[in-house]
Amino acid sequence: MHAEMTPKIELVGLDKQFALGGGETREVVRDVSFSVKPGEFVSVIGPSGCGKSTMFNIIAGLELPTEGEVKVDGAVVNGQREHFAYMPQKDLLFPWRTIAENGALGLEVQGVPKKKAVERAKSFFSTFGLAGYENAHPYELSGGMRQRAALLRTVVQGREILLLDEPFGALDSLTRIEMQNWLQGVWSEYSWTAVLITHDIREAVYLSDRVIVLTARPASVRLELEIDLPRPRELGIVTSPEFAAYEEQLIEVLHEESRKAFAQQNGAEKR
Amino acid sequence: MHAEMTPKIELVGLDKQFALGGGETREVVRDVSFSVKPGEFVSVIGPSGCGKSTMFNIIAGLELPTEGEVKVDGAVVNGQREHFAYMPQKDLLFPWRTIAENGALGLEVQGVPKKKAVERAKSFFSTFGLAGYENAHPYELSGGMRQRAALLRTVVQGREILLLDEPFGALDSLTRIEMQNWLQGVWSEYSWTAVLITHDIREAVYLSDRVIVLTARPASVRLELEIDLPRPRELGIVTSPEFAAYEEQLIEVLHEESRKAFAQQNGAEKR
Amino acid sequence: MKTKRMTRGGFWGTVIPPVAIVLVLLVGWELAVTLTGMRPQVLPAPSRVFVEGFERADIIWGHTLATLQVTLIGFAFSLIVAWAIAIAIDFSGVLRRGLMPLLVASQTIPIIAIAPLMIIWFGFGLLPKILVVALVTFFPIVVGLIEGFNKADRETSNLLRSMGAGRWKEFVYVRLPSAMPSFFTALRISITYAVVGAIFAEYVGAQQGLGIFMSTQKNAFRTDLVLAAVAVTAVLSISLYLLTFLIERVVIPWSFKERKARGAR
Amino acid sequence: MKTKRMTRGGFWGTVIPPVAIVLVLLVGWELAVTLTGMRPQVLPAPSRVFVEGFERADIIWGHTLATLQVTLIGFAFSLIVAWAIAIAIDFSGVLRRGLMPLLVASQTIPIIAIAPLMIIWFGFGLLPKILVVALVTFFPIVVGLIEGFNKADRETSNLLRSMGAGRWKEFVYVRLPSAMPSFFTALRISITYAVVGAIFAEYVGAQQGLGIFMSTQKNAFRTDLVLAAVAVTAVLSISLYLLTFLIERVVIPWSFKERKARGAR
Amino acid sequence: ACSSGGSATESTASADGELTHVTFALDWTPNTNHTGLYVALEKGYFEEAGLDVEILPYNGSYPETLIDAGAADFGIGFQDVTTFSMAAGADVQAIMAPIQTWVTAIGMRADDDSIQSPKDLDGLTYAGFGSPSEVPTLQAVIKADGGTGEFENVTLGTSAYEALYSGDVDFTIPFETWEGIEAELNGTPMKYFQFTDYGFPDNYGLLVLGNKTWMGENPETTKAFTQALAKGYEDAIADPDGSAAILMEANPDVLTEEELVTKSQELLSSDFMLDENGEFGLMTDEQWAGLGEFYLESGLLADVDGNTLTEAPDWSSFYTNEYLTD
Ligand SMILES: Nc1ncnc2c1ncn2[C@@H]1O[C@H](COP(=O)(O)OP(=O)(O)OP(=O)(O)O)[C@@H](O)[C@H]1O
Ligand SMILES: Nc1ncnc2c1ncn2[C@@H]1O[C@H](COP(=O)(O)OP(=O)(O)OP(=O)(O)O)[C@@H](O)[C@H]1O
Ligand SMILES: Cc1ncc(C[n+]2csc(CCO)c2C)c(N)n1
Ligand SMILES: [Mg+2]
Ligand SMILES: [Mg+2]
Repeated sequence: MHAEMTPKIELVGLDKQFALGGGETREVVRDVSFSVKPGEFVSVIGPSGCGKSTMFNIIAGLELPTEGEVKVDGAVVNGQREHFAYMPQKDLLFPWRTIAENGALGLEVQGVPKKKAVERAKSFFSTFGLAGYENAHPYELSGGMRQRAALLRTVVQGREILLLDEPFGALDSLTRIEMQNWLQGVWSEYSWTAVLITHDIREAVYLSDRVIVLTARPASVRLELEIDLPRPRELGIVTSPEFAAYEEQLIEVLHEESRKAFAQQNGAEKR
Repeated sequence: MHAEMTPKIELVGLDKQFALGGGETREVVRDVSFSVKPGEFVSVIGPSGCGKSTMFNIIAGLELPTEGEVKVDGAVVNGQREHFAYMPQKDLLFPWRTIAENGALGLEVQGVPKKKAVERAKSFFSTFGLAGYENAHPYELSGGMRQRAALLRTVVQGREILLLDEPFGALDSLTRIEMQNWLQGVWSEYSWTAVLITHDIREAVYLSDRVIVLTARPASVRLELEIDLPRPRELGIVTSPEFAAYEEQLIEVLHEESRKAFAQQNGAEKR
Repeated sequence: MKTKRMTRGGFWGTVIPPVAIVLVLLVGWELAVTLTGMRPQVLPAPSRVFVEGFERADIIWGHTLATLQVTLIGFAFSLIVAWAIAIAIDFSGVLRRGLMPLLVASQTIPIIAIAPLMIIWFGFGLLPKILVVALVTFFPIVVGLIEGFNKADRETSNLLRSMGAGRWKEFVYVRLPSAMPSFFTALRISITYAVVGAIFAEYVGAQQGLGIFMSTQKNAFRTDLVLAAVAVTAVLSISLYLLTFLIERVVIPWSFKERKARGAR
Repeated sequence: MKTKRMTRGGFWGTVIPPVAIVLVLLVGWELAVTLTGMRPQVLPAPSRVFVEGFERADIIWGHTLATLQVTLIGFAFSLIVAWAIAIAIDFSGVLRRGLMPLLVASQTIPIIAIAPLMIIWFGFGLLPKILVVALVTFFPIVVGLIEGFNKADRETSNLLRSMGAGRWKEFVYVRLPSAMPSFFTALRISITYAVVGAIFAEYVGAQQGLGIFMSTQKNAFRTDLVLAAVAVTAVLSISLYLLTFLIERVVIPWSFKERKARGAR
Repeated sequence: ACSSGGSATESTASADGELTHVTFALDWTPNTNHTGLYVALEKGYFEEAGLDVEILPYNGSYPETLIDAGAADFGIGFQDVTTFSMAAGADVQAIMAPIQTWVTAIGMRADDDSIQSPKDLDGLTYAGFGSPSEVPTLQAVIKADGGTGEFENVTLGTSAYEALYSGDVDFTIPFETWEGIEAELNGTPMKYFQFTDYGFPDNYGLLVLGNKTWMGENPETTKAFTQALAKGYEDAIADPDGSAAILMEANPDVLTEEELVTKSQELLSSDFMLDENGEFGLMTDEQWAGLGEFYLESGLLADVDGNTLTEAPDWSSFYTNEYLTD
């Protein structure tokens, strides 16, 4: 779908170790390298606690890698925060702000005057199915709407790349399916470059151009799987044999990793 | 699979209205009737907030219906609690008890001496994949293990029927799949009569002999779907066309109901 | 669904039980005093407390105003100190570890012994009284604020930082607003001590105020008027306590609405 | 992942900052006093407080024991009362709504005015002192317990009821144990007030105790000994405060372990 | 509300060798006003009289209040407060006046040159003790000197003297024989205006009080107590230095300045404790009435219900010499 060109993001040999005190360290990310093309939608999937969020923090410039480089358009951007818009798992909407004000948060922090920032945010409301909720407060929204508002807050910042850390992890399965559907709609409209962390295999296959499977901690790339399904994808596609084949392949790899993570976790907790 | 006989559970025209104060009432359950055969595994699925838990509370005797009857083996048991073992969505393991003591809770409450109750509970540990964790405390367990411990606590009571209220709702997708797999294993071993509430269509189809779809609030039965898939079911079955067909059918009905619930909820919150 | 336990609320459901209990206690007290013929210097009947207190309402009112002044100035000072300390601690881990034990220790100082010394050190003007009120009230506020600031968790901090916020912007945009509910909870606890603290400070030396009124009336063997002043103190404290709810609703309406919505669901 | 903010802990990291701050304050105080040549009646140098206090260590120790006795008996009584009230309130919504406002009001009573009356009512023995200590300390415990009982939510209650438990079994199996962590938090707050309360009670009338010692020394213009007794009070309070951590670890080891595990993750 | 176990029945003193327990409430930290009490205690006069005397330390409450409420059997009093309390029907009576005349005076720092006579006190600040008599008394003195009697009144209680020494206030009422000497020894000497120099009635500088009902029911015990206590005070008059030493020994943690105690006791013993007939402790109608009439006219006396008295009460009922003299 995309021609050969400089990748939008490129991770080169990322390593991350945390100091635990007492001279011990914990290796969380080990030699992770992959790249994302402009406009591509890549999902990252891996067992619980394997290091996905840590990897995201490094990409987003919130944490420095122990080793390795994060490149955007070919330039090293370790520790820089201006390239990525980041959406955490919890919606983290501020109860003291209206939805529009929440949406404007990123711009405000970046110095845009409040009024203008709110204007900007409001212009996205109908796309995000939130029209009429500009002056509502977060508690008035359902889970799915809150998640859309959080994504709106991410997108409004107008940054080149979206990093989505399990955006739908907290939703129930039904709402989740609706949201995936909706996301795939707006994505195809805006064609963002996006990296999505998820636990949900179906979500990964349904939304992505490519799925990257990480190993148990320390996270390293176990598998890269190109998802060659036509777009736009309809809900029905999940029951197609092609979809099922991708799913099966991922389930297999992941279960193996999950079992490893599980064993490791128990070991760690007995420690 | 089961011959025509007295149903294990029979719900007859259940109705539930809550008094809201100021003379208002909220109707949550409306004219729900269905039955469950001995040894049958039935899933109940419905939009968020439609009244599933309320229905369960009525079945479990925790709440009295405004109208209607709950029958076990043909006898009315409204308000009686001794027939059902109930497992809530959150694991609700008590941090001050070891896993074995948590497992023994139901028996202890019913008057079995603590030592004997703990013995009983311990005898289930290997079946539930918890061997070696008898004297661990809940915080030492992973999410999946905690959920298994909660189910163990439910099963130990030795009651005729299991009521499972979204037992895996709090788990991530991967762990969830493992747990479904495991549950279907132990269930086929013990052949409990079980009713499971879930939000997850795949879970419902994978585990059940029959799926009951509820409408948006007030909950009433929208659809009963016999799942005619061979047992034991393997993980691979989810990608089979039969499975897919059941899923599709349920998705369709549910999305319709979800949209209704959603509209209602927004209406309610604007109120 | 998340309400803890069904409570029959409503205005009357909330008002009647305490009023009933108070009435029963008062009647019992009145009867006990009249039946045993106790001397009013030892224990006056509530009716006497009320009548005599009412007769001197204007004098008591004057003293009440003085006490209120000390309370409010002292509490304002306490707020300033508490906010300054809490913010400093929020920004510096070393300060937190250095100051917290001292703040805890400051709460174990017997003010009754220090208050007279304060008069020696700072005279009998407003200053020592303000200091006493502050000493009694600042600690819960500091604790409440620190807890509140920390409500903003690591993930929120990451979100803000990803938007390009530094430590200060993070504080202003997140930590500060999310601390407001805890702040008000702490404020409520604190303000009930403020009036008592003021009276305390007056008791050891003042020209005006309920504290000095109580002390003089005690010296004039007017136990009834002492108790009348105690009642006024309680009313004053409770009024300030209730006032914080009002202020809270005005300052952080979102918190109130959110709580209500969550309760109602 | 859930740790709020990285803190450089460790034994030394926790001990050095407060000790350093205290030392700086003491040295500054010492210098200020010696440089200005202040009269020790007004403000004695810390060295003098220490030396003089040490010289009378045996006398102070005797008073400390008396105070400790009042503190412990009073606090024990306070615990009994607090548990009784909290359990009663937990079982009855009407009681809760009836009592809570009164309990709040009880905290607004200026003890300084009531304490002398208590002596008239109850004499010079232990009783009025126990009552004062209890009045000062019971409230946080009641609040902590009630909050703690309510940690057990509706769903837990449903679980227990589905197992056939009645209200009492629910209390014993769930509400009581889940209240223990809040209870200990409240205990900690409360016990720092206990010593101050005891000293307070002694101040208004006692034969023995740090309170009476301070009062006498104050009237004898021995500010240094007053401050020595203040220091002893602080040490006593802080010791009791730290003791609660030990007791907590013994009584509810699970809570400690769980917290630690969660912190470490 | 009665804590003193011995007050229940009159156990005829030392009949069965068991001591009668009585409690004694102090007005202040132990000082030379209390020497007789500690001498009697230490020399065993009370024991000889069959009494076990427990001293209740000062606690901010008037001994009058404690005695009236039955929380103490005996105690120290001052004529003003005792008068008010008895006018209000308190169950107290004076049984001895160890100090026969004013021993307090209006005091200010000797280096305060702005004050030359009482009228200079107008507009200055007085540090008081919360007794209702203070302001009218001071006003009477100031007015007698031609002033207006308008000054600031701050109730400081036990902190009054430090406030004066540090200059936070301008005048207060010290005991010349205690705070006066203390101030001199510590380098801030004071000067005084004497009340009687401005036409103010005389006053007993120190009283011993008892619970009237209790004393009526236990006359023998009361007598034994009064006379044992009087013996202690008489010893103090006879041997100031020796009794000062006893006082200090009995209160090691409070009384550490030997010079203060000795000087104070010498001054008290020589100038203040005997009446013009050389008798100890006796009181007269005239002196009670003299001060009482002033309070009555100033509207300071109120009955049990707080109504201002307009007619003089029976002053002779306020005291009795019978326990001392019988
Ligand atoms: N600052 C830190 N210091 C030490 N260990 C850390 C730190 N941050 C994360 N870790 C550890 O690194 C591991 C990976 O954490 P991370 O949050 O990246 O996992 P994850 O894959 O996002 O997990 P989840 O699926 O639960 O979101 C965990 O074991 C965590 O305890
Ligand atoms: N005691 C009650 N009083 C009033 N309304 C109640 C009460 N209990 C439940 N409800 C309402 O009944 C509705 C259904 O609640 P219920 O918990 O049964 O839904 P649910 O289907 O289990 O939802 P979920 O999928 O979120 O678990 C909700 O709107 C809830 O607010
Ligand atoms: C040693 C000694 N100093 C001060 C007082 C307090 N005091 C009681 S009466 C009075 C006169 C003014 O009312 C004063 C100053 C005391 N009792 N004993
Ligand atoms: Mg993560
Ligand atoms: Mg539910």
